[in-house]
Amino acid sequence: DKSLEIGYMPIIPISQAFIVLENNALESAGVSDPKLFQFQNGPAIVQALLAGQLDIAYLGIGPAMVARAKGADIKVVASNIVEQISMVALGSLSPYFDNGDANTAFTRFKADKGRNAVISTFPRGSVPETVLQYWLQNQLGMSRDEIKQNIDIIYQGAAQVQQALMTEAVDGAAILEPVVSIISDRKSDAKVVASGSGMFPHQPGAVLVVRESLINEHPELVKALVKAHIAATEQLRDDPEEAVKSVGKYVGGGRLPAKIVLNALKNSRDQFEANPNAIIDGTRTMHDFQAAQGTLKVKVDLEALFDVRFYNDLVKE
Amino acid sequence: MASQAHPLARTPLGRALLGIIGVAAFVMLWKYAQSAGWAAAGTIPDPFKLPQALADEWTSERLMPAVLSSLVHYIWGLAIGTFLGFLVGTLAASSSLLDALHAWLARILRPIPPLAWVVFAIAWFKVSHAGAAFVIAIGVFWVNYFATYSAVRNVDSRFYELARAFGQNGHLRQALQVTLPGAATGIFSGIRTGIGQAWMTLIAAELLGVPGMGQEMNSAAGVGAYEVVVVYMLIISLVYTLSDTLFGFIEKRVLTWRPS
Amino acid sequence: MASQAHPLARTPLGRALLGIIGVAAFVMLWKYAQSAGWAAAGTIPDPFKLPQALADEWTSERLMPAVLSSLVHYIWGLAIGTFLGFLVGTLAASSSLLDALHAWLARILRPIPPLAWVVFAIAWFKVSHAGAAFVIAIGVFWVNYFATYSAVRNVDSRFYELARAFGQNGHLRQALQVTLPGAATGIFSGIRTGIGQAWMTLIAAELLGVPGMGQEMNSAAGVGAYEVVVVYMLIISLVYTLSDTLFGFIEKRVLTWRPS
Amino acid sequence: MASILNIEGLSYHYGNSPDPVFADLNLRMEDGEFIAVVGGSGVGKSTLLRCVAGLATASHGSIAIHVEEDDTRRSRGVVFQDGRLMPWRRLRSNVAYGLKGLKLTAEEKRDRVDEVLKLARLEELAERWPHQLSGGQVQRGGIARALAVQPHLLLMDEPFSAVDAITRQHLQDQLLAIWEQTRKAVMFITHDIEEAVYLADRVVVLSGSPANIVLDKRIDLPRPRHRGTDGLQKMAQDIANAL
Amino acid sequence: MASILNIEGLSYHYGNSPDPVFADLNLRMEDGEFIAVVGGSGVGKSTLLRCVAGLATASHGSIAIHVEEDDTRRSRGVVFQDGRLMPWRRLRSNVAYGLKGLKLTAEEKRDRVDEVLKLARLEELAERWPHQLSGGQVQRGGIARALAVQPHLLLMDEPFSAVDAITRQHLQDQLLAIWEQTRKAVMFITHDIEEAVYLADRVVVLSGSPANIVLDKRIDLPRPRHRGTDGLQKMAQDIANAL
Ligand SMILES: Nc1ncnc2c1ncn2[C@@H]1O[C@H](COP(=O)(O)OP(=O)(O)OP(=O)(O)O)[C@@H](O)[C@H]1O
Ligand SMILES: Nc1ncnc2c1ncn2[C@@H]1O[C@H](COP(=O)(O)OP(=O)(O)OP(=O)(O)O)[C@@H](O)[C@H]1O
Ligand SMILES: [Mg+2]
Ligand SMILES: [Mg+2]
Repeated sequence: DKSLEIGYMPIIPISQAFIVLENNALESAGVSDPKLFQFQNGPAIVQALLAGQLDIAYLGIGPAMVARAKGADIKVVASNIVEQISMVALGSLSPYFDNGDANTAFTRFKADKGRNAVISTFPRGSVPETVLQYWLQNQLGMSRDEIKQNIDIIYQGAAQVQQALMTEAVDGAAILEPVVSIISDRKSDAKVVASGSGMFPHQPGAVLVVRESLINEHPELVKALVKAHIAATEQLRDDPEEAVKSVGKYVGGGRLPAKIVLNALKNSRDQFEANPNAIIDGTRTMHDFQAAQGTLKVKVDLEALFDVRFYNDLVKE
Repeated sequence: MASQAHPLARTPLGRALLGIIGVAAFVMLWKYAQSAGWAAAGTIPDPFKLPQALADEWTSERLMPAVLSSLVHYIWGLAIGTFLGFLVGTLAASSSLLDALHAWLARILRPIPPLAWVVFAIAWFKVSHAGAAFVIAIGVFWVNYFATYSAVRNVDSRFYELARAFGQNGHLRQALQVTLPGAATGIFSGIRTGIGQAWMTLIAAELLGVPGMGQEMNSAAGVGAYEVVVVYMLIISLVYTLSDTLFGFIEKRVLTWRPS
Repeated sequence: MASQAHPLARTPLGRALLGIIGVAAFVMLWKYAQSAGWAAAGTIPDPFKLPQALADEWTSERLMPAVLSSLVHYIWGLAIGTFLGFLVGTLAASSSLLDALHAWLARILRPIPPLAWVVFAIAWFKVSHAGAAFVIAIGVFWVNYFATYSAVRNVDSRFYELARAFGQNGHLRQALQVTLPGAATGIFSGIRTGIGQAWMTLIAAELLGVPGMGQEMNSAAGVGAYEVVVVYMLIISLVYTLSDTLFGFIEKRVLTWRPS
Repeated sequence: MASILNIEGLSYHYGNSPDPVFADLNLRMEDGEFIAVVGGSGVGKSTLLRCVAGLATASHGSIAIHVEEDDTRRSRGVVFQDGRLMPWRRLRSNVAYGLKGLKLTAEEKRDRVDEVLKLARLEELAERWPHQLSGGQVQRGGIARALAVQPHLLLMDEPFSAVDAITRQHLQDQLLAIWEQTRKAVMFITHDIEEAVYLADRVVVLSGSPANIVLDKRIDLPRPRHRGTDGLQKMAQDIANAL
Repeated sequence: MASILNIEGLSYHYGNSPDPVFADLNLRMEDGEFIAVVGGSGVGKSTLLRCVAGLATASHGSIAIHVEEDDTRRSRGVVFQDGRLMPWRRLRSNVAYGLKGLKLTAEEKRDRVDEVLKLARLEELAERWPHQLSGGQVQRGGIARALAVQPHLLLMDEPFSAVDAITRQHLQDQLLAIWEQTRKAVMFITHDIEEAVYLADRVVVLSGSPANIVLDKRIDLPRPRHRGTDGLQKMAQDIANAL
């Protein structure tokens, strides 16, 4: 028997974790009593990993890179999700995307309203923020100066983004599920004006990381975990209704109406992706983009970050 | 005090009544703000939906484990922070050497926010009650440190003279006989502030990943369940009120000597 | 005070020297802890890399805008919180009716953490300096409220007698002539704690989405740039030290009457 | 002359003690009269004075003070037994304290303060903080503060207890001079019977538990009086016997 | 008898004032001697006492106190001019304060406290807080506290200033009785010259600025003395003239 420490954040993108935790996959792999740690943000998971805590963690690719660069012996053994960021616009902003060229939406907004559009996202260096910048620069073709002149980007946490959207303190947000579903549910004029692949093709999202020591000492356990992970991903794609209960228990601590959870899962079903090979290129693109933006300050050895053997072996079987 | 007590405020019952009136007025204002649309719909929780939210938290068996878990690091953090704040404050105020030695360091460390400590707390204590208690203790520490420092500084020096005149020399003896009772009022005011401060730091501390009410509040806020947020705030208030009242009794006991 | 000042602590220069010794000892301990691996590698920033991190922040033109932005809501929040805390504390301590009316409400609102207020601040103030100032003001408010309340309560009642004996009746007059000077020491200690408290709440306040040092700190922590986190902590400390020292001077001026 | 003070059936009771300090006490004071109150330590003199000054509310009975309508602020001046200078005011400002709100120009106020400071021999210490004064100096500061107001009824609680014999004689004579000039009523608490007899028109002796007036003696010696004369000594002996 | 106190060339200077309070003061006190110090208000009596008590450090000069080695804690007992009871202790506990650390059993301590409380006529008030006492009661509490220690050198700063004549005579006689029994040295500051002469072996007069001893008069009247006798009065007059 092996006692495992598992860290996670209560967010939709790592839904696989909740399914694995709720079915008896771990138990049958010989882990009777895993210790769960719920974190509210990426940096805390990184610190815990650095401090030698946690054998397994579900976190964003950004924090995973940071943890690896800072010396944590972790490997990405599977992906959770890709292309999961959406650009939500409220009634004030969405018309500029509906009628006319998206590339000029923000400049037209400013010309009409006489003020910058206010867009909310997660703190600098986070995945949503990176995707927002990538979208503005590489998809809409705005220069950094243009962005500065037309958009006020503000950085908030999940609760604040929601509150800001609900009170119309902002005009839009680049954000994850379940916020997108919650806002769509409560604000009829909110609209997704750009999503996933439209913002950052092959953009990596959350990943499953495992400590190297665990890989070395208990490869069979890691293999079982990845196997369950793949099965969970399939379930999320094929049968989201089935996953609602497990996911709802963790996301929002069970306080979200099942309808919204289901909605969020359905919105994301095509983005769930277990194959780590699928995100290696995207990770490199993101890494280089962040380095160019100046938001990634550490040197990351991307080769050492991934360990795709388990996934590849399982797929071959 | 300057003046006579108001007739209603003279009995405990009257005071309780006034207290309830105060709260009721507040709840009414709140409900009015919520229904009159002072802010966008859905952004202000509805006070009348709180009982339902409380019931949900209770039946889903999230409430009690969260409360108990929070209490563990709350009590430890409060106790350690209060004790150390009191100790360092007293030492710094009574020894000019220690005072000068730590003055700059204190200035540097004082304004560091609990959230910044969270990151380092994990490094030192891992994700554990100890780490959360550490973060809470820091907030409590400073409050007590300043209150004690200032109170000890302001003890009437004539009583130190008195102690020396009666051969009660030695730092410890004077600390017990003069400093402590002379500074008690200020120290108690600090402890009392700290009891509240500790709850205020709780959410930050639980960002660490330690379960408890702060974490529940965070995840409720994260999905826009503001009624639940308020439920936890109220429970925190309840526990706080209990501890504050208890402390008020202790304070009154210890400070019987004050002219009422 | 209990005893004579230590020879070294008698001159400002000596005190500065001792202060520097204290800080130097701390930095050495820190560097040792970092290099000797007291905590896992990478979790403790390297003090010797701080100058480089500072230079980077400076040249990338993030530093000054962040500092200035933080100062805007810091100063407003501090001023408003201090003023209201002082006002409510004084009123509650001098009027038994007000005291009873607000007692329960204060107990309920007291422990609500700044992070919880952030969510509501957005609803009321949108994402603005006003919202951040509001969150900061709340933390500062409570500290000042308690300190003032306790200080006012403990003013020697013989001086109220004196005022009445000389026909100085009326609440305002007694407040200015007796309450204020009599409670000054305690009130000042509260204000001083509040000046530090305001910085501690800064990060929480800037979670609102308002730019400033707290936000820079957050995003630096997010990408594991702990040296940058420390740089901002130190800059906060610097600004704090300036304000604390300035306030120390004012305090000394106002309280000249105390036997030294 | 009209009466300035009329105490009827006065009882006082400290909240935490079962016995009253004094019960059913009656005292009438004519305008311009100088009354000395003597009595054992702890008998209730200070408490009586606090009641008259309106600082303590009696359990029973009434206290009436009669002064001109527009002068109620100047109705009473009090010298406390413990000096009671405000530690946060310099001596000068402590002495000027009672003048706040009186209809005087700044200059008039300054002159009055200078005058009483001089009278109390404190001119040179005007800029000191209270903690920099000796016991007797604090006490004299309290006297100066009360005199500055020129009250209709001056209440003095053992005002000269902490000063040396010479200063005391000086202050006694100053007080008498002021009194003779202004003819304002004075209630003077002392434990020095000779002092009482030297100064007062009437000496009231408080005694017993609960305390009451056991002797109310008119001192009908002509003024100016002289210390140590036989008449004075005899009076003092009579009063001492009553105690 | 050996000398218990030897003051040589003593000067004192408050930090914030340019002039010394007293300069080059010399005073020698034999063991068992009763010295009274008189002088004008603010002349420096309390400051001198604080120097002797070791509470203030002189600018120049030396103060030597000679007591048995193992009894340094009991070497001095001080009665402060302002009473100075600790507000957070009940009267009994204030009176017992000086006994802390003395080698006495709890019972001996209790007996001593009872004894001095009785002597100061405070038995009934033992459980009161200081703010519940009258001015004279506070002062007597301070006296009781110092007497309880049975010090080798008893320093009293105007100890009877706030008590009535009768209580004062009682306390004077009690003090004399104790002194005659124990023959411990007493330095007694007062502003009442008759009191000084009635009690003391020697009366020292402080005067001038900076102050110094202008008269050091031995009172060679036999004991027990009687108040109001001519010999006493004459002595007092002599001293008053020196002031
Ligand atoms: N802290 C101080 N700073 C400056 N001067 C002081 C201070 N304390 C006392 N003095 C001055 O020193 C002088 C001596 O004071 P001291 O208290 O010894 O007088 P005293 O003889 O005891 O008078 P009294 O009979 O009025 O008590 C006084 O003139 C007083 O004003
Ligand atoms: N707060 C109080 N609570 C209870 N008893 C008190 C309080 N204050 C004073 N007393 C008592 O009331 C009595 C009268 O006190 P008061 O101060 O009037 O005496 P006094 O005649 O002025 O005495 P003295 O000459 O000693 O100043 C005293 O016996 C005292 O112990
Ligand atoms: Mg009295
Ligand atoms: Mg003196």
